[in-house]
Amino acid sequence: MSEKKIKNVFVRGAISPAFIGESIAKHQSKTEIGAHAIFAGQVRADVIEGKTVSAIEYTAYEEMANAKFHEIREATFSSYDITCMHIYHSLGSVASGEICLFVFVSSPRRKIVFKALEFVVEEIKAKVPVFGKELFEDQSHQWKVNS
Amino acid sequence: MSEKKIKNVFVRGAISPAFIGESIAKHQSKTEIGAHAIFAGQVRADVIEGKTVSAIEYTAYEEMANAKFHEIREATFSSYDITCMHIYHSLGSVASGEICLFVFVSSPRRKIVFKALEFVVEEIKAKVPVFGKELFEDQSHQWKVNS
Amino acid sequence: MKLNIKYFGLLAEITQCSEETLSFSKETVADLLAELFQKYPDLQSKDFQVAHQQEIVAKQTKITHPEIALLPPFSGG
Amino acid sequence: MKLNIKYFGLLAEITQCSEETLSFSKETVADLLAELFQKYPDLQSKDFQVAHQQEIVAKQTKITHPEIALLPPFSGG
Repeated sequence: MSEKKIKNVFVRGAISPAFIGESIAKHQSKTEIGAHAIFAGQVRADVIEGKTVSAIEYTAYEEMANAKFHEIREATFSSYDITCMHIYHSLGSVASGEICLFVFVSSPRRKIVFKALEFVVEEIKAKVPVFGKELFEDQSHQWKVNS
Repeated sequence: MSEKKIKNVFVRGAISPAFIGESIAKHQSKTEIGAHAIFAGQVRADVIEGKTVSAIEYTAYEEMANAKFHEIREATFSSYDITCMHIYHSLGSVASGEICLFVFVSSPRRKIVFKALEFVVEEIKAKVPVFGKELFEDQSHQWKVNS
Repeated sequence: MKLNIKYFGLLAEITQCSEETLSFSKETVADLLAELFQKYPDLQSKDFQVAHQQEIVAKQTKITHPEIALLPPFSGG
Repeated sequence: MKLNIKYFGLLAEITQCSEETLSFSKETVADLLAELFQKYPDLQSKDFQVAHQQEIVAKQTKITHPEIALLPPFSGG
């Protein structure tokens, strides 16, 4: 693991679309950037055995998760020529239709951002200990498993 | 070409980050969506023979360009299981640091959105008759060629 | 046949117009280009494609529609 | 050795606690799991990984650090 300071990727509750807009706006002074790619994960109102998911409640092994986010960040910078990258993940309850994951990569050149974005998201899904509890409208729940 | 109405993809001047945020917000009622992927093309302040690009002025063969955007849209919907897709491209002057292209695809599942996003952007670069004139700070210019 | 010819980008700088109407009595895109190269010699050295009725066509294509455009390399996005 | 064991998601529902301290006198992760399956028989049928000092480890790993976590399948994003 690198010596650099490990950031806290987690935010309480949903990530607002306005926050995503503001994050893009902050990059307008970085005029070496030619391409931004963004992934936003949104909570689906899946219907499971007749019951609809109304929210997902996220918990995480936070220290390990932030260390893993940091490793993913380092690996992405060393594999792809990107200018900057940001990751935010929700903790706590996120209603269906709301955003729970926001990944943002920027580079001078476009071809890189598609690859880097997919790499980051797949690495998060595979390596970061975050757990989603799908809450149904009748107050019952089940534990989500990524596909 | 399909019978569906051909939309106008072009907007005057830069695309604002706030508009991108608002576009995301409009999708929060579509609770079958699980993944959004966004591409934003930003004008780079490239330095060419000692002169810095201050803006790009975009012109287009608009009727043909909108027909091509429409064909790309139809091809994307028939190749990828996406819920919705939006494309906006600037015409006229866009300063360095500002956004000139905004592509937005959404799907129930994440793996599709990465592929669909890259497909749309590469198709636009290859097939849509849009022309960028790079304006330098000394009022001279050169015609941009995509790499 | 009357053709409406559009020029874009660098090409419009050479022709000094973005659009013109021309009488055309021959057959193919190549025939038209020969005429345009006479009128605008500087076009000859430039890289461009020809659109006929909003589709990119080959030089041997017969012109059947009045809408022709000369398109320099695309640089959208 | 005193171990601090954390449980997440479905596993914390089974153990009815998110964290506990346990005295451990054996060697490997497998040894620890044998003890935990005695204490919480329902854990045995569940799919999970073990993290030792915040890294996923194999069952034969020797425990050298007190920070252990039982992690059900990840479902971030």
